[in-house]
Amino acid sequence: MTVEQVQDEIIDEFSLFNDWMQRYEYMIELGKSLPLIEKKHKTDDNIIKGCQSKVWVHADMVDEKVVFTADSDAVITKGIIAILIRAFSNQPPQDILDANTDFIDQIGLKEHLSPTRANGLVSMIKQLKLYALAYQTQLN
Amino acid sequence: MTVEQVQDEIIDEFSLFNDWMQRYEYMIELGKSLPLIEKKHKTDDNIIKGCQSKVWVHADMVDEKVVFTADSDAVITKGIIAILIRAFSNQPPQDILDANTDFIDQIGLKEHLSPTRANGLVSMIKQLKLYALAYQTQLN
Amino acid sequence: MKLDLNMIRADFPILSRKVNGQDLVYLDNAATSQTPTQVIDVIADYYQSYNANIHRGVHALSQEATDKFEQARQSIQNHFNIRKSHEVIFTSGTTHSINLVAFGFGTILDPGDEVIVSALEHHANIVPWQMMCERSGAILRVIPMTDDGTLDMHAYKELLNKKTKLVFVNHVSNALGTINPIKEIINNAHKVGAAVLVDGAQACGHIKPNLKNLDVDFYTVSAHKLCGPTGVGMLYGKEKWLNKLPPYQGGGEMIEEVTFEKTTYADLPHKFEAGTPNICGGIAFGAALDYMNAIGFEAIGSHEDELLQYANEQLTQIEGLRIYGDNKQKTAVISFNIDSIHPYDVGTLLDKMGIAVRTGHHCAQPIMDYYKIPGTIRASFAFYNTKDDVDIFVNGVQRAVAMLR
Amino acid sequence: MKLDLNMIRADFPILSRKVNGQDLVYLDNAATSQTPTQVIDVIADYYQSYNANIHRGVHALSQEATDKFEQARQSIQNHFNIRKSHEVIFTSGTTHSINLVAFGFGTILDPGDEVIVSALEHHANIVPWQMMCERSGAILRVIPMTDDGTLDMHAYKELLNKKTKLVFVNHVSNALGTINPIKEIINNAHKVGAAVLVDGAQACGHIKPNLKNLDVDFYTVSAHKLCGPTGVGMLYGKEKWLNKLPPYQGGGEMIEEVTFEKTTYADLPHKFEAGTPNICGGIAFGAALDYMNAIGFEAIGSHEDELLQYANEQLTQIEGLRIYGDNKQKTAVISFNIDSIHPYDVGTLLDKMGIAVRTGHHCAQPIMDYYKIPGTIRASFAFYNTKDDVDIFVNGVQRAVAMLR
Ligand SMILES: Cc1ncc(COP(=O)(O)O)c(C=O)c1O
Ligand SMILES: Cc1ncc(COP(=O)(O)O)c(C=O)c1O
Repeated sequence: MTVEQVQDEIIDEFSLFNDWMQRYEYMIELGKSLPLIEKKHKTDDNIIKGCQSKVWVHADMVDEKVVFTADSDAVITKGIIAILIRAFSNQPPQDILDANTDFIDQIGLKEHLSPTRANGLVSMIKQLKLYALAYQTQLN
Repeated sequence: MTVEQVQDEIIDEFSLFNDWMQRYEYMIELGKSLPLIEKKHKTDDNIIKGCQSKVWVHADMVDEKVVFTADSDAVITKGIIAILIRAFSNQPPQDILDANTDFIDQIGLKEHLSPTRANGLVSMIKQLKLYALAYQTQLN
Repeated sequence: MKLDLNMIRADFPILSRKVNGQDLVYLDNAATSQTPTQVIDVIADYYQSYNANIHRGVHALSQEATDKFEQARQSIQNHFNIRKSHEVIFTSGTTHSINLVAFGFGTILDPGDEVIVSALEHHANIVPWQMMCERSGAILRVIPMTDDGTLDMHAYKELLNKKTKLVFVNHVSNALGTINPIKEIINNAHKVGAAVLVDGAQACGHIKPNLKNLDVDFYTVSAHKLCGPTGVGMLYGKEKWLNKLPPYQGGGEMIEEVTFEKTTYADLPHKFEAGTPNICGGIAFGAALDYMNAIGFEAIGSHEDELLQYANEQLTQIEGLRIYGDNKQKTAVISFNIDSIHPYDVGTLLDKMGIAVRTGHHCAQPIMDYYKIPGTIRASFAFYNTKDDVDIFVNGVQRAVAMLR
Repeated sequence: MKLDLNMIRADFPILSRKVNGQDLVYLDNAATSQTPTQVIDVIADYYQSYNANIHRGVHALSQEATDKFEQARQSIQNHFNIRKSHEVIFTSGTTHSINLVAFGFGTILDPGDEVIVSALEHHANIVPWQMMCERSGAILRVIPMTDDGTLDMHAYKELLNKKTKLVFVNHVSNALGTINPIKEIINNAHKVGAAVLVDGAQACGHIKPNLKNLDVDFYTVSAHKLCGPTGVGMLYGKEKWLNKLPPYQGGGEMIEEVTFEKTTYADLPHKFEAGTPNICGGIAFGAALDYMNAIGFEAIGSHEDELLQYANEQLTQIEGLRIYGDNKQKTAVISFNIDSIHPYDVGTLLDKMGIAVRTGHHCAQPIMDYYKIPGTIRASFAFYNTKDDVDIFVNGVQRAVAMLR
């Protein structure tokens, strides 16, 4: 599936819920299936700045696709990074770089899209794209 | 004449005018008859603080009465100090200390009575009373 | 005297707004208090009627603005029972006030001199002193805290000695709400000849301190913590100290005479008020004190105590909930965690329910380090909060916990 | 583009008030500008709708306030054509901005290093540097002025040498209105490797500077000089300089990690924004720039030039009147005296006629010393002033002179 197809899938799933509680509960649920970062990568260097809770992210390149793993000490943040990783992981770096992130708005997390938001969703997206950029540079 | 009688006299004189221009012109006129401070007393020590223009004041005791002399580099300030000195000079120190200064309001200079006023009318009154206090202490 | 909460709440337009579709329940008062119409009107009136630069202006607007600004200084003086109006220095807030004093002490302390901070401080009352110690070679000592969030007063007395020059401690801890025994702290410090700075940022919206009776050397306040505007505060300093400290900032108003060879400084308070002050802010600061005094700090205190007790009772029913700093002497602040749930998760869900609390380290990392936690959820109440607010809040915490467990 | 003065004046409620029974004619704009309803409304709306402490707050109000505050930072960035938003530091005003930079340079200069000030400066751009030189042992050199109120650029170039580390000069002189050739000053300083701080307090209400093109190292502004509120301003600094300078104040927000042993500082701009900023003030600062840009700085400039020329023509008819700094490159400021009449006398009489001007040394004593006068009468115009204002003013001066001669 392309990034866009995964995003559409996520939008479909969230469209089943009609209040924020259900959406958040589902997001928390998704956090539980997050591909967890290996312990040795869970270092201070891999913490994403600007989040009130801690978020660790790691990226590998497997068959010219970027594979992300992550973790967080807060479950909502874990849900958010899980959604982002589901949309971006296992994709060619260039596709990740090109991807837009409007789906965040469409699944009802618009309020998290402010660059000043303490949960750092915008910082997470930036970090994932930075990894993709690094691997893309490697490919060229 | 007592302090109060002089003040009443000043109020009477000012009551002849019905606009501020005439009052200010008269005040400037009064400044011209100010008993001038002797040159040797016109020192930085005798400058009253808090005025935008310079005001020098000196006091002597003659026959148990305080005699003030003064000067200023601005003519309106000179008028103001002239009025104050006319009310206070040649009076026993205790009478100066006891005097109230409501007449300032009554001659239409109320706006000058604010303690923050840059012309320092309030500082001038304070300084004249300080001289009176010093001489009163000497008498006791 | 019971507060008429309907009347009071009507003074605060923001309290009737919606957040995320819910009625706002504002429990982040320790971060900043809300502003009543009476104060907002004073601000608008300033700009509509007599905005002007103050001092030295001979024209009427400048005079009006100066008079109002100086009247505000007097309101502050009266409120805090300060001896002389020129002991009230307008600053841009507590942080500025503390930095001003810290800078000054940096120039008069000798290497090896000791200064004492408490473990319960906001970063604003830690970092400026660390910077000062680096500059001067003075040594920073720390009064330890105990498990119930109070200071170890025995240890404090042990720390005091002839080398101690200054003690700085907050009146009320922003992270926990603990009211420190400042009278005792001051008396003990004075016995060894040390001065005391009390950071009143967190106290000033709840307690009316009598600075003359306290005999404190410095006291700092932020107007935005007591229904006033942002960007203004005060430093109280005893005249003898303010005369001793060098000026902090250079500029207009704080000088008597400037030549390129030599500059002489103006008298208090101007020596410490360089540049155009927050004129409107200062006037509104005075108006905020007037507003709060009209309600009365005694009534405010007992209402807030009631809210605190009620919230405590309700919250402690929740399984696994731990309140930090659960001691007797505190303002209406509850700092807590539930099991291993991250405070951020709870804060986020409460926000979705329209309830504003703060989560995190509350700019008091040493307290978090003491309890070995990344942060807490902090609900902080003001006199305009109600028992209904408490009910909605406790219910919200329960719903959040149910989702997060 | 001609300004629609009727429409513009309707935005400023204060302009229709009476002073001493007369219609106010406000010609003290160099001291502080007036505030339009559009900005007053933004201030009131802040307190009515989303007042909250910013950064780190997870609740909606805090988020809204943070977004608006950061949007204001971007408005400022765009207005001044600044490369990066974190090069915009919110301060409490120009005085604070300059002191921040002076403090920092005090820690990095060596004894014998030279810094250059101009003879045309406001005390805010003199005294902090004198204090800095005392601390660091750096030497203060002065660019002399000439009779027409401009800088002696030849002498300036002579002063520059390898030891010169910093030049500080205002964009526009508040006492005379002279617009300094800052581009030339900057280019020459850069040739010897010196940095340049330009004090834009007096320029910012009249000129829209392009900081990227100027390649200036620091630029300072006060919001109250450009239709914004009191108590807020900005410091622009090139990233490389802001990274090099140490933090000025310690407190919340400016740290990354605090323990009693060691504190690490946060990234720009937070490193220099300790404590709760003037949140409402920052937002209103942005709104003031938006307001002025909607009118347009070109239109503002040409209207003010017209007023200046008109006032000049009228005033010079008065016998014995001398204008100080009567040169070609100036904003709409006229600083003058008449014979040996004391400026205070003229100011007081004009005030009785409802005309607000400033008298005195205008916090620029070195300029007064140069001309050997105690002060001047200064009329300073803004875009909302009219030719009628000029007529009333000139007529007022004539009446005052008649009374005082
Ligand atoms: C040229 C100049 N510099 C600095 C200042 C100081 O600005 P503020 O008082 O807003 O800090 C002023 C204000 O009068 C000024 O005109
Ligand atoms: C105890 C304490 N000290 C200092 C401060 C800093 O105050 P401000 O940010 O207003 O300068 C605060 C505010 O959070 C506080 O609660």
